[in-house]
Amino acid sequence: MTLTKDAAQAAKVASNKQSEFNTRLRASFQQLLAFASLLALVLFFSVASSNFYQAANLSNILLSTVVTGLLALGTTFVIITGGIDLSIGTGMTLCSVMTAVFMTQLGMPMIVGVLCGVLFGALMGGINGFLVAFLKIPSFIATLAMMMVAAGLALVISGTKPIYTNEVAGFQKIFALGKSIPGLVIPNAVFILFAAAIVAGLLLSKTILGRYTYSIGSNMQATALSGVNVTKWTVLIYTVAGCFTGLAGVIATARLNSAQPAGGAGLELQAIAAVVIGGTSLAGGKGSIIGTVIGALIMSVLTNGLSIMSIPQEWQQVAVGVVILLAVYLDMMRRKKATN
Amino acid sequence: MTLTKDAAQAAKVASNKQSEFNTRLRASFQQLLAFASLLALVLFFSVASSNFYQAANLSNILLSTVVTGLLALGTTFVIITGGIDLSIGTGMTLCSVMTAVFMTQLGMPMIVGVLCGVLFGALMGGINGFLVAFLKIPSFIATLAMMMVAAGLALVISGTKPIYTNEVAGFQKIFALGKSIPGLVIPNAVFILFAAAIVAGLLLSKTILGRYTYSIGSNMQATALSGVNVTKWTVLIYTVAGCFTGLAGVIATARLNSAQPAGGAGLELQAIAAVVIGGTSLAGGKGSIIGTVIGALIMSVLTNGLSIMSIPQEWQQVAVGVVILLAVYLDMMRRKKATN
Amino acid sequence: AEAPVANGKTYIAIVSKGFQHQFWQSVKQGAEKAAKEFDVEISFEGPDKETNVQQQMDQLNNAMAKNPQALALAALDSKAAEGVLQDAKGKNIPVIAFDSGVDSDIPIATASTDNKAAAAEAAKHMAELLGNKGEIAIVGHSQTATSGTDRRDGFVDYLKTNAPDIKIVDIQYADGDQAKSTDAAKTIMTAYPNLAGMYGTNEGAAIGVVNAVKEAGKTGKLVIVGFDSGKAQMDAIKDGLMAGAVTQNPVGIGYETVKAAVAAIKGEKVEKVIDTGFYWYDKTNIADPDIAANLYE
Amino acid sequence: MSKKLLRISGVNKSFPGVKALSEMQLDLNHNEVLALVGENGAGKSTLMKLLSGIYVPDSGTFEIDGQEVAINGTKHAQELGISIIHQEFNLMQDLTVAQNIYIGREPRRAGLFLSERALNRKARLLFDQINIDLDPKDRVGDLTVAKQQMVEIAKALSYKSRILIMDEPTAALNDAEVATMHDLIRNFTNEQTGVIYISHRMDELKAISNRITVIRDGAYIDTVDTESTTMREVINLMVGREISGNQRPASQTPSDEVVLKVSGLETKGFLRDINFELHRGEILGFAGLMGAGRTEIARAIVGADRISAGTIELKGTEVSIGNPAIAASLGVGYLSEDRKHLGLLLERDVKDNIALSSLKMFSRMGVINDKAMKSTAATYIDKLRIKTPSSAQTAKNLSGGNQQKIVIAKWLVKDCEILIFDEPTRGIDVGAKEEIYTLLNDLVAQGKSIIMISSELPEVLRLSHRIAVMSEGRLTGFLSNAEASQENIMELATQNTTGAVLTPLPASSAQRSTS
Ligand SMILES: Nc1ncnc2c1ncn2[C@@H]1O[C@H](COP(=O)(O)OP(=O)(O)OP(=O)(O)O)[C@@H](O)[C@H]1O
Ligand SMILES: Nc1ncnc2c1ncn2[C@@H]1O[C@H](COP(=O)(O)OP(=O)(O)OP(=O)(O)O)[C@@H](O)[C@H]1O
Ligand SMILES: [Mg+2]
Ligand SMILES: [Mg+2]
Repeated sequence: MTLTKDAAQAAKVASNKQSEFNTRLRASFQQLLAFASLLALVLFFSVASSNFYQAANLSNILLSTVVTGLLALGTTFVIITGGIDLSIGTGMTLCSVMTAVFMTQLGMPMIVGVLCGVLFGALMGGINGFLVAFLKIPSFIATLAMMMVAAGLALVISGTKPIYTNEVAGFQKIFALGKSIPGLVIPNAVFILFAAAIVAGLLLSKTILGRYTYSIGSNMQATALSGVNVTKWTVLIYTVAGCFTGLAGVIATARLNSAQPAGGAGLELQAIAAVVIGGTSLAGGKGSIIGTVIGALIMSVLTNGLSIMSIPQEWQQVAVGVVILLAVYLDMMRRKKATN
Repeated sequence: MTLTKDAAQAAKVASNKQSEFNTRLRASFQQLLAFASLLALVLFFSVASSNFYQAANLSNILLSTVVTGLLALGTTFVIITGGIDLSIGTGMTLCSVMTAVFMTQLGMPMIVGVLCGVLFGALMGGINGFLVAFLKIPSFIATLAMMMVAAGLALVISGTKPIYTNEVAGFQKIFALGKSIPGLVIPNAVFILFAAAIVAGLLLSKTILGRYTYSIGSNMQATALSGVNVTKWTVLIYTVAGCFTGLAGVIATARLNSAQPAGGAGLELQAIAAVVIGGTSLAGGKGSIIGTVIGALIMSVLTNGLSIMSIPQEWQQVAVGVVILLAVYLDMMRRKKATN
Repeated sequence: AEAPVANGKTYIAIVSKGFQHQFWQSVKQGAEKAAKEFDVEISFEGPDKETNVQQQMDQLNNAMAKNPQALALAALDSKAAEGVLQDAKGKNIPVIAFDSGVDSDIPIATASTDNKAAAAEAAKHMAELLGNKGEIAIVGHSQTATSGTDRRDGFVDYLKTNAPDIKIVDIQYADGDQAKSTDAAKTIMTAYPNLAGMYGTNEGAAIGVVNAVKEAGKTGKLVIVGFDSGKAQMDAIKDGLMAGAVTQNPVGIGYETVKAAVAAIKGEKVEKVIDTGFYWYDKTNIADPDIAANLYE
Repeated sequence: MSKKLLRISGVNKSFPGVKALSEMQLDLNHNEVLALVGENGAGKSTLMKLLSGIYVPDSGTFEIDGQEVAINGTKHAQELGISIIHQEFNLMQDLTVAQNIYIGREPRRAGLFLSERALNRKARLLFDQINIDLDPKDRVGDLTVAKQQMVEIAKALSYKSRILIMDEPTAALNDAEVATMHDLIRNFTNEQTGVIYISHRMDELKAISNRITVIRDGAYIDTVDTESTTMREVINLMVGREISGNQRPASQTPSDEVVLKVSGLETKGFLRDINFELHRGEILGFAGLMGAGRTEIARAIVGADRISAGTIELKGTEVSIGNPAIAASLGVGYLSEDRKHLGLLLERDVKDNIALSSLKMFSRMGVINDKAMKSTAATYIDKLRIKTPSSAQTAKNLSGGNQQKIVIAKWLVKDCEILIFDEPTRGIDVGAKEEIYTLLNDLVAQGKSIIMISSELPEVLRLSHRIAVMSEGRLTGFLSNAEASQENIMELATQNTTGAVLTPLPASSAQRSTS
């Protein structure tokens, strides 16, 4: 060795610093580029139709993102653990029914009703978590079963009739239009979505819960052998995910002024698509909230834009499929470039 | 070492033989028990309703298994490779439309039309395989996109109207009631399902394609490193899976005497549920055709039985969910016992 | 609920096109009312979605397995149901069609409304309110189900022949889901800022249109006509958000269906066509007893 | 033959942020076993992956028998007669042994149909030939790490290859098995063939290799003749500094306090009547042939496997440990022998892996203090000489030995009273081993207690105060450090044994035979 040990050490520290900086730079570059597909879509539609890039329409897009977006936030957690949640669609419907029941039939004040609606989502999530973690039922099956159970219960509890919430004071405001940013009329629901996204992002990146979410998804057995109570944490993670489903149910109720007992099925696939388009891996261990938000926005920009262009609906479906493929493919290419 | 090599060898051979025998015994015991959930269900419904265990109703059950069963057969391959196929539901619809188009608008003779219908399914499967293996798009997303594309194309091609096939000579016979076993009126479609199951079973257990299906699902990288052309084989496996989707489309057309352009969405979840109830692991590498057939039967016995019992439909959904959970849970317990 | 034979009650199997939505629930209600009145047992089932033709076939088969004395059916596709109809005929089980006609001579009676005529009625009012001119759009509930296509076509055809200056600029389908319909309607309004009117082809679609107009802050600027009833739609009409809507008589359909089935079982003569009618209702007549009887909350 | 069997020169390979190889060179003669040594992260595996067509070099030439070749893809490498046993397993867990070995080359009928019988026969023939004891029909996922290693070896030997690359094939093997595997290698090498052999076990280099090539930090250092070089010189070349070592532990006597007492422990179908005590400040070594049940004892104690009988006492109080989380909360940590499947979060970064067991330590009210995590990670990266560009590097991008260091660091961070280390130095280079030994001795000096399972007898002998020897699920004896020797350990380890996994070849074949 020509270098003394100390000098070598110093050089190593320096080069560590350098490469760490590079890693960071690359990461933020990636983050920046993640918007690429979204921006490309927005640009395309803006050129294709003059009605697209209008304050009112942008607000439409945001609004139509709220419910799927919230569902996608919750399911991001589940997917990062390596699981999947098919119950969020009809589960949201059940939460919506329960929220309405709490506020009308049980006469709870608005705030309490909203809280209970969210908690009911947490309960459903907890049950999913219990099935997955304690009974070791594969999450696909556990949540598929819950999907059916929730759909049935929503009909049973509501008596297959919508439950109207007109009388609940202030409830509609949750969804209503806000005037916070002049020019752009952004409904409160959109703020709720972004607030929820920030909470989800912090949970995932800054807390133990988030760290375990990634660890379990990356290697459950190794996490368990490292002394982490994987069972307990899995239930907790699913419970947290359930809160978002509950919130989505509450917001859907506020928007429609009623709980609609049927439907919701199919939303889960949209939400999962948003998550995966956002770069979260279904194999678990990888993913981010910002990605999910972008994914959800891509989905709704796409639906809105094609519809604005008055493309026949059957072709719209084809186009959405193709664009999803392209978006994911380009995103993968980009990632590959960024890591090479 | 105290023993001579020969003696040790002999002892080992003997103990190997013994343990091999035990393994076999256990395996067949397991196979036998796999029917347990199914038999329990049949028994329960037979007691619960006198209309259940009737030749005509049993034939109903078999009949309602045909389409989901065929879809489940195909998707078993995909799931064993560690993938998933969400496109089978609407893909089947598109195959159905194409079959009708081939036979009516293009005037192909029945046999040719049927063949082309199946081949069209293979083509769709091949495209899925291409997306997954060549472009490395996660199968969940690739097939989700294909699900949308197929749904759209089915509407476009059919002009959103059913295409009737009454005029196609002999076509209805494919599905029609057969009289092969006196007393039990078994429709031809059921024989087709069982024949397809046998073919699928042989493909999976006796051919190279089957071996690579398991191998890719077990460890794709290792398989590739061993010099297997994983890309090529993945495309092939998806293509084979597509054939079953095509066949399901043909049979659905024959049953309804028409190609229905909308719908099919949702069938994929039923088919996947059948596969998983049958013990195939969504993680890949493990699974069997016999399991899938049993899983599909469990699903249709359940739906039929609850309906025969005239249980209100909203409760039926709840019950199906709960029974799926129970079936999978008991199956897992059984397996655990059998391997301990 | 089982054992229709055991307790000797007459059993009628009803297979509808759906069960989750209000319309079908009202049909069921009417059927149950008649069942009580005539002291018969009924079962009521329908597929999850109006596109699930196979599921309806399975339900029909299941219904036949229960050995009903009569079968009532709202076929998603009558040709697809041909086999079951033949089966029923072979077993001498009378078949009553409801909601939409069955394209076959096996059903001895059909209790339905003419969706096309009803839609034309909605179109007529729309044309009047708009003074026979302007751009309008439709939010449909199904691109393929007959109820969806008839309600679209009846509306479109009427305007084509009677109000050619009204231009239908866009038709979007949203599965009768309120939230989806809202999003679709809003997008249409954005794409066509001069839109003068909108038509929703069922309860979900109509409420979606109302929501969209509210959310877009265009209350009062568009003429909205709808279909079916339901509390939200009725409120919208009372509040003047919506010009009016056409309602069929789902409760009546259910009731007449069971009544006809009972008659057929007894061997009495049944009317071949039972028209349960449709009504235009708006702010002015919504409280009339005749109309109110055909509305459901 | 004058031309070299294999010649590599001027090879460069970079990964993002890492220059793994620079101007690397190497040559391999016919009928030669060339050992390739270097510290963890020196670039050995990378070079071999270039040779076997997994990576593409940035630049450089490869010549086989004087012929320049461009290796494109694993299949091409196989066709060129290069086969490799990777450091990490590449097995299909759900397939059988025979299916794994002949994947892609299975006997077929009519091009499409498999003949399972022919396949198993072929595998059995291979096993007889190379004298490995494996059942072709066993599912690979059910085998122990050691047996899986044998499958890898059998698979590599089943190719008619000329250049056999073995990347730490003996890391999971016991001394007895190592010796027999050397016979396999000697049987393999002849005038047509050659072997590149990577190992961190210095003692075996002398036994098996003809020449030794040393690399350091991605660069070629030197090649020496094994005969004429001492291991000390090789080590100095490798690490570029003096290594002390090879004494038995300083007479730091453990206290009399019993911290762990296992009595009558049994598991369903395997472990029988296990009784032992662990004292405060003691390193209790566990020796035994592979499959003896050492790992099973460890797993049973921490609750990873269910116990069917017996009790566990910690400091005199009986405890019931249902899962490893409970064990950890009681101060018992377990480091698994299988780092890839049971130890690492491959997709996560170095600091996440190091902090995994002690996240609570790095957080307040559930919120993580990333800075604290990073500085702790940095401490251990330094202490264990983990070669990584930063603590934010993804674990899967580290070399095998450095990954192992991360799993060790994970348990060093967590303050456990009792640590159970299962093959802790698997794949770790000589230099780093010394540092780890020092750390272990420090730990017991602080009053911690360690159970150390290792297949390397010298390591067990060197570190343990007492040695427990196992055979076939039973404890066959305890030896104090003073009385223990390789010989008496082996004697206890083979008690009632019907045969090791690798049956030693008859003495005659151990001589170099030209076949
Ligand atoms: N895919 C990769 N991406 C980034 N860096 C890598 C990658 N593979 C290897 N490296 C780096 O290249 C260097 C050489 O690694 P390599 O695996 O060849 O070491 P090794 O000599 O085999 O070490 P060991 O004895 O620990 O197995 C290491 O610093 C490692 O971190
Ligand atoms: N997953 C498993 N399935 C079936 N048998 C197993 C499994 N794991 C271990 N065994 C069996 O348990 C016995 C003990 O294995 P264990 O791993 O405890 O041995 P060990 O002494 O640690 O040896 P080594 O780790 O060196 O192989 C072996 O006979 C092995 O065949
Ligand atoms: Mg290495
Ligand atoms: Mg072990």
